[in-house]
Amino acid sequence: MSEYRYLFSPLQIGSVVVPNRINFAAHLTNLSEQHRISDRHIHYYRERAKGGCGLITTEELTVHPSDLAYAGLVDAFVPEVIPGFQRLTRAIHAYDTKIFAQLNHNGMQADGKLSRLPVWGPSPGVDPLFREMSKEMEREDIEECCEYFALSATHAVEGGFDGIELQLGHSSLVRQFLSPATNHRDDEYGGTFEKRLRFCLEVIAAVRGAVGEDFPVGIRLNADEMHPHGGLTNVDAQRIAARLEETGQLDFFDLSLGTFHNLFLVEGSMHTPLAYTVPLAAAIRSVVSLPVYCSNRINDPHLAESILENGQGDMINMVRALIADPELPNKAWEGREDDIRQCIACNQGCIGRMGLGYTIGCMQTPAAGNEGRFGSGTLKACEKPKKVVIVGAGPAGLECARVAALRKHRVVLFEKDREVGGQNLVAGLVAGRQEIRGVTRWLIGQVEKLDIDLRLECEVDVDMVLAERPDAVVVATGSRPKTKPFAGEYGPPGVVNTWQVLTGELDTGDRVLFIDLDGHHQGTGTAEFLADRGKTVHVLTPALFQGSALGPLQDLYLAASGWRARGSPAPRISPCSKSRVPLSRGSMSIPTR
Amino acid sequence: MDAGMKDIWLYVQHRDGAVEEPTYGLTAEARRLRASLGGGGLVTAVVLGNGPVAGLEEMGFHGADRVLVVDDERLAERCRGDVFARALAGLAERHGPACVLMAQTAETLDLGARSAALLETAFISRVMDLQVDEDGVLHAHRPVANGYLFERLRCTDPKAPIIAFLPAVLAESVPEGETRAEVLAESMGAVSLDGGARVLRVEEADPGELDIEEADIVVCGGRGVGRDADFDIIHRLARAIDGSVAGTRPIIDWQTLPYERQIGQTGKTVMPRLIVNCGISGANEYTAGMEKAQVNIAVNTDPRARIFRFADLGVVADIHRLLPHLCERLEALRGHEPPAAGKD
Amino acid sequence: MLTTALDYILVLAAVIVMLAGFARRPARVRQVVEESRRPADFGYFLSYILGHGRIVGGRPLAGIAHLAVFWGVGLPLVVIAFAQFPLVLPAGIAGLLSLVMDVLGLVVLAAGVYFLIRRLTSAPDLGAPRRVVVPLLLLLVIVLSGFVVEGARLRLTAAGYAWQSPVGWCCSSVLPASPLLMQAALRFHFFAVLLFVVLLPFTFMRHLLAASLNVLYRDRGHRGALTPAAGVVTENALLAGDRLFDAGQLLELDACVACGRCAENCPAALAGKVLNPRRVVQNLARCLEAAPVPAGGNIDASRLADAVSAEEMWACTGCMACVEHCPVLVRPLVKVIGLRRHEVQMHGRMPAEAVPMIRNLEIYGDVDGRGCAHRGDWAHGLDVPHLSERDVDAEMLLWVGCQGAFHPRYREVLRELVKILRAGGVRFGILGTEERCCGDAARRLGDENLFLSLARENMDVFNKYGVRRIVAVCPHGYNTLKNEYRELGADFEVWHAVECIADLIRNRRVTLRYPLEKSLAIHDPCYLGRVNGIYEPLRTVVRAVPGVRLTELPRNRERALCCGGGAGRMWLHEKPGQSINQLRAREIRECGVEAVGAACPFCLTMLEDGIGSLELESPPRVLDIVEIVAASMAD
Amino acid sequence: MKIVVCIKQVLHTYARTGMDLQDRYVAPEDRVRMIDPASESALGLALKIRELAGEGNICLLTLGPLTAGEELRRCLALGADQLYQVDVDGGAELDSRSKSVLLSRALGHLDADLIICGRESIDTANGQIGPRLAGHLGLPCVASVRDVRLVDGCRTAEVRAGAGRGRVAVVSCRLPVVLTVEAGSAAIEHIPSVDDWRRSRQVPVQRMFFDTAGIATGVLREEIIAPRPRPKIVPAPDCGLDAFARIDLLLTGSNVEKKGEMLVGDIERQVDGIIAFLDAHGFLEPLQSAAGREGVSGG
Repeated sequence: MSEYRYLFSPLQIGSVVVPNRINFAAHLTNLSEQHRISDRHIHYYRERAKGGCGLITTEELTVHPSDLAYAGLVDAFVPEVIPGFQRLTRAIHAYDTKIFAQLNHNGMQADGKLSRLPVWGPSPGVDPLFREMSKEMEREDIEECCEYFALSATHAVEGGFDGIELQLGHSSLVRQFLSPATNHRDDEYGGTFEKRLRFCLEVIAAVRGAVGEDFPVGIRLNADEMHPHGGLTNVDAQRIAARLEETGQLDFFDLSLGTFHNLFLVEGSMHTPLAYTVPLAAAIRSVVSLPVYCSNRINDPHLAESILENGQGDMINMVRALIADPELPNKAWEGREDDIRQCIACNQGCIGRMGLGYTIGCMQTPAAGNEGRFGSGTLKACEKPKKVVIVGAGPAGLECARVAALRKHRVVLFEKDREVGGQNLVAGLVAGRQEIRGVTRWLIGQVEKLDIDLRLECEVDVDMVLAERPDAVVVATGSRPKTKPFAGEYGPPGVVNTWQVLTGELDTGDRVLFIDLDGHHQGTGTAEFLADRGKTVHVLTPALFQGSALGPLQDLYLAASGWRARGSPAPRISPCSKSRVPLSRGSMSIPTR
Repeated sequence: MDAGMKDIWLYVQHRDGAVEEPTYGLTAEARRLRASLGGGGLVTAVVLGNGPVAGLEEMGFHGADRVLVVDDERLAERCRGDVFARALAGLAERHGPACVLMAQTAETLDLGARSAALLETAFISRVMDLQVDEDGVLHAHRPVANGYLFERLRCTDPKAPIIAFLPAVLAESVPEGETRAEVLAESMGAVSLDGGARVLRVEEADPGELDIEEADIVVCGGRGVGRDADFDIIHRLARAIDGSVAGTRPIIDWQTLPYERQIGQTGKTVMPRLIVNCGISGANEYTAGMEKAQVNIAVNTDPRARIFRFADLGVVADIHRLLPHLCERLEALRGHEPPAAGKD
Repeated sequence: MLTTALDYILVLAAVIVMLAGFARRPARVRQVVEESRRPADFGYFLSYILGHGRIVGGRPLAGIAHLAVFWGVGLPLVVIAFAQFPLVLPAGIAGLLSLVMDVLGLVVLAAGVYFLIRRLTSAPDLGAPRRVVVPLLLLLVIVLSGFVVEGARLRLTAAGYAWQSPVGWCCSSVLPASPLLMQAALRFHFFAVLLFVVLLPFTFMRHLLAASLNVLYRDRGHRGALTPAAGVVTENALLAGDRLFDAGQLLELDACVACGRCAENCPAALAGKVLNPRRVVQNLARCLEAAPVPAGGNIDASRLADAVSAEEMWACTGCMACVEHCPVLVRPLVKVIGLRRHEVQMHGRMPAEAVPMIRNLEIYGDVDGRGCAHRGDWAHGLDVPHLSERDVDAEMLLWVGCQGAFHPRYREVLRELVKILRAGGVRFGILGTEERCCGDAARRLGDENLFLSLARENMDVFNKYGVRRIVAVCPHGYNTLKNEYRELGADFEVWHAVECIADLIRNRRVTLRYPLEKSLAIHDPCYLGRVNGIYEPLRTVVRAVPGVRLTELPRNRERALCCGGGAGRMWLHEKPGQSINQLRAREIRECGVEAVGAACPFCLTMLEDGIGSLELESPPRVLDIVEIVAASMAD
Repeated sequence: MKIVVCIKQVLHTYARTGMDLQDRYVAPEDRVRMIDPASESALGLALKIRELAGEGNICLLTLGPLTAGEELRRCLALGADQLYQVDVDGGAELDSRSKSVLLSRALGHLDADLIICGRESIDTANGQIGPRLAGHLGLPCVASVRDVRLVDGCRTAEVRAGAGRGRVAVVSCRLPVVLTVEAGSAAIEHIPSVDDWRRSRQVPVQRMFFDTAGIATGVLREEIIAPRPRPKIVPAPDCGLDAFARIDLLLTGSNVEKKGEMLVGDIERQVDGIIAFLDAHGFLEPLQSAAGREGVSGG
């Protein structure tokens, strides 16, 4: 812990002292039941409190019935929610962790189909994601909205929260009022900077009035909308922050980045650098003296410490990092950094599932979202140790071995290759996705600490397995690429698959026709990989656009920006021959060598 | 105060006829300070030395309005803090600046304190932040208690205070303006050289012999290198890149290196510009002594060694296979002129 | 058989010379008795002398030889002395006695030859090895001449009952029947005996008296407790340490026979360092001889100190092997510590690398200079109650120690220990920021004042909270608290964590379920084993872990080799010779175990380092016994 | 020969507990009263010089109340002969300038041949007492002294002083002179013996009192603040750019990562990588220029 001079120092936020600088910041979980806090919520947040984070900010709690961005949104404006809040805060307060409620109105970034009410906005306009024309808020609407913010705030206080965070970030009505890109009003709520700020000030004043002097209230400010057509910039955000600090009604500034125009910045993928919003936070922090939170892809305690040390933020938001490993803070404190399961920003469980309306999950941590069943402390050593033989030391085999060994079974793990990791190692070769190897790296680190009989370069057969006299056998040999995805007479060296390309087993020529049937990492990444090596790549895909599966993962834009491959949609691919790929429009010859 | 009184001075550090980097960062501070003091006055760079200094007019691009140059052969030796201080103090007495800014180095710490003594004014070192309140009073933030705490100071000294900024807080300055600074030659006045101390000679440091705490480049070997003859490769590498040799505790225990070359909790704490860690796994006891190095190269056979967490460049290789090649290349670089890797 | 008055005068003269030689020694004995108020321990003395157990143990051959000489000389001496008086024994018994004496003579002859060879071939490190040869040769001469006398007598009297003195009979067959020869041989025998008597106090044979007295007036304090430096403690807590050793320790110097058992077991000597405990004691003894003790008993301390080089005294690891194995209860370790004290207290000299550690202790109160404010940090998140908290319910104090509080590896061990104690239902608390270093390192590095000031601080805290029971996890702290705080008025029970765990396991308060399939050896920490005699709890605990195959290292229990980190050596640099920890690591490797269990932070660090430096393919793991238990315990 | 060593007593904050915010991160037990390490080095140098000179009187001079009395006694026990305390009225807050004025007045009475002080103290690290003393007393001053040799019958000192970057300047100066010493540069390797302690107990504290009335204090400490490091300037996207340019800047500009590049593979490639890395960071230029110089001198 002595390594961390700042990360584990407390931070005073208003009247509350947060024991350390790690905030499990607001994010969707879809865990609610009937717009209320559910048991799964409580398990979910408690797991993180147990793991040692200093502060938890809940997912957005909506303040008004007109706002229903997604079916799983939790309400804060009806008194019935208070018992749920209390159960949640009591569970968190059992640990040395504080919990803040995030109050929000999504404004025009909401779905009228769900709420059956008009979508409110500062001006008529359409959000790129929801594509629904919003209703310009009338004066009465504005007053009502402020009242509802105040009402919800009182519910939060009664619910036992330690503080309130108002969402002014990527998805919020107040931000829409602030931004010249969405606020086109010409009354006292629009136009100049001061006028655009007015609604914001009213909301803050209403909430402050409702909760009293001493209760911590802060905002999640948009550090830069990065709007293509003139939204808020970082300089605007600095001005707003400085202006709001002057009011003396706020206690902290949390930051977010981007809007739904550029969701890939809100939830940066593997293609984004770590801690990419830090310069923006540092800029805001240089003009205010209140604590400033820093966010986005901070997945490592050393990184967090260096941000604090460089004075670029006062609090570190970790969301995906703590989804992947709730115990990150404790492990860092105890100096067990090796044990931290780092988020690799694959975005498959946490963000991909959200977009599709499922509950939260994590590719690496099966317990995420199901802490009640699989969370910490549920893994119990077994009564009678058994002998478990696992065939294949890819991620699945390693995880299986890890869990079995933790349960004190005797584990024999066979791997035919010289190193463990299986296809995860191949996946890491793909351009821009090196981080995916983090999965294996962590598993190897864990497995090495356990008492596991790992036998490398050992291709097993039935006799070998039986010779071990196992009580259980787990076959985790992984998948093989399909050799003939469509009809025809073809094959290497003219036609090769991505595995062969990535592992260097077979080479392609300089002109490559790339057929991508699923639009996921392996296809797009391999196309990039080839293009990086100076080949001319032409991508065909049956989907509407290249990398279609990357969309929900917020990885598409950045992947595409890195592409040097040309692509075209190919609705149908007919049977191929050795040298030609017939397409629906004409055909293409395969270069022969 | 009249406008002339509000000149902000900055002390230009130069070496071998070129302005050194932290100086430019001072111009930004000087401009900020001038603005908060009311906008009058000139940002004036002061150059003391002997011989021409290039790029003084270009200081204007960074925001300096004029440059005062004292070119005098009495200022030939940089270590003569007393002479420099008398020159600076004399100049300040004549012109009366609002304050004098410096970037803190070993040299300016000496110069600032001496000039302040001569001018009977305040000198604030290690400043991280300088602000002016509405009354025109300077407030400075600086670290105390070995960097654990910070203090805010209020400087009420009526005379021009001397402020030394920590170089780390000075931003890199990008030239902006197009105006060249006006360069004015100044005379040094009557300062006699004798009396006091006389520099007999300056001994250049042999990089290999240099104390590891002072060395710019440190090559450190650990248990993975081996003892005695095996360790010679580290000496060779150090010679090849003008580095100083250090070791971890096992190396010291084996008496391959003397105790004063030990880095770590039980040894010394180093802050070189470059440290090359060879065959070191990176236990906490060791890294506590080197984590402040600016650039960190680690060579180890174990790709999961903890040292790689600290490394800007990690090399997974066997020391005794890699280093001979590397030394050859480096030796070739200094021996024969066309540097193979320097072509771009 | 003595006939002339001259003979009586000669005997008297010899005895007087002998007594004069011993004259200064009784003064020392008196001092021992008076100063340190050591009571004579006759019971132990008798069992020691008659049983010879301590002398035989450890080196049986030499021990039995010594036993033979002891009886072979002692019994005839008594018989011959009685023969001077007109006592009449029944012929059968007299014959039997004669036979026994004859046989004993043979045995002494054999043992004497054995000793002579041993002495001549060993002890090259002593300055004048030949010196010890003189009394041995004399002994052989006496025995041989005795046989010649017997043979000559039998030849003359021809009253040869062969079975009564077979050797004499054998001799008589080759000797001429000459009364002159008999007389000459008798005189020779007589004078040899007289010479032997005269030489007693001047050769190592003085151990007859000195060793006996040393055993009789042995220091009955706990062996782990160093006595406070000789001299008085002034009100400023400064020591007027102008006396190096007390009289008891000087007596020990006389008692040493230079047998070398200490050196055979000394880790420093084994590793080829300059230290050799036998040489230290012998050099001191020689110095003492050259400088007779003045009447007051105070000898010039610096003169004694010069007898031992600084390098020697700082090489000691305080492992107590020398004390354990000395047959005559000499404590070379105490001498070395005394010399260190002298060096530190009187001259202010200490190895430069240890000075920062001592400064840390002075300024911050711990060996690492991390500061007592952080002493409780290791327990973060564990909710271990501090004794300072109100309504704390603790039956015992968990003594954390500097290593437990700050050493990254040992902090983990402490956390595991908390888990075990919790599972066992032990209610305990810690002192947190109020704890200071126990002072072991300071004391054993010779800085007695520092030890006292640290110990007093700790004692004040103990008294403040009325501590009755302590469980310590570091054997050094355990020993210091248990044995050395007594002198400061400590009145509490001290347990070591392993004892505590053994107790919990015995009472089935913790169950060990999960197997540790490993062959494991136990490295006995010196301060648990030799110093405090805790050998079995370590093994009990490890045997309770299912699956463990316990192997013993070649040197185990009393003979266990030190890890090299004791008595402040942890903070000193290894200079000449090989590292002690590597020596031990090699033993562990040769034993072929998969893991080695220790119970001491220093052992853990030193062994890990030692094994690491061997660069093995699959090195044995070094585990603390607490960790082994925790891994095997059900959650 | 009279050597005056200026000894600073400090209340050293050695660590942050991070547990007590009200106390500005520093719990009371987190501080120790001690002698500044640089002052200790100054004493070490004085002891060394006295040994060289063969005789001499070492006076300790300290300012303000004896807060670290026991540690001062330790300094005496280590070999100093006298202890002077400059007493100040309790309430007066002093800055470096006023401290140096007071000290220089005291030194005016002491008639020292050598004045040695620490270069920068561990607590405030102002680093100006030495040069200021020299200024007030009109003496030469040598900073960062490593070693001193006395020549010319102890009237001149030949001083080896650090001149930055490992260079050593050999400076000759006539006594009296002010020398400043960096912490750790003249370590004292022995520790006081019992006799030393006993002797140190008998050394009286000689108090000197000066009126602070006429001394101006120009720099006042307003408050001690918790660590809130000043933002390190990293290039934030320029708002004049369009959104996509800003995004690009953002995604390339963040430089807080300390995850180095890893070189694996064959040795030759690795060596190339290292050379390129060294070159990119400017470590090769000096070598090449050295090569250039050698070339010229050789030709």
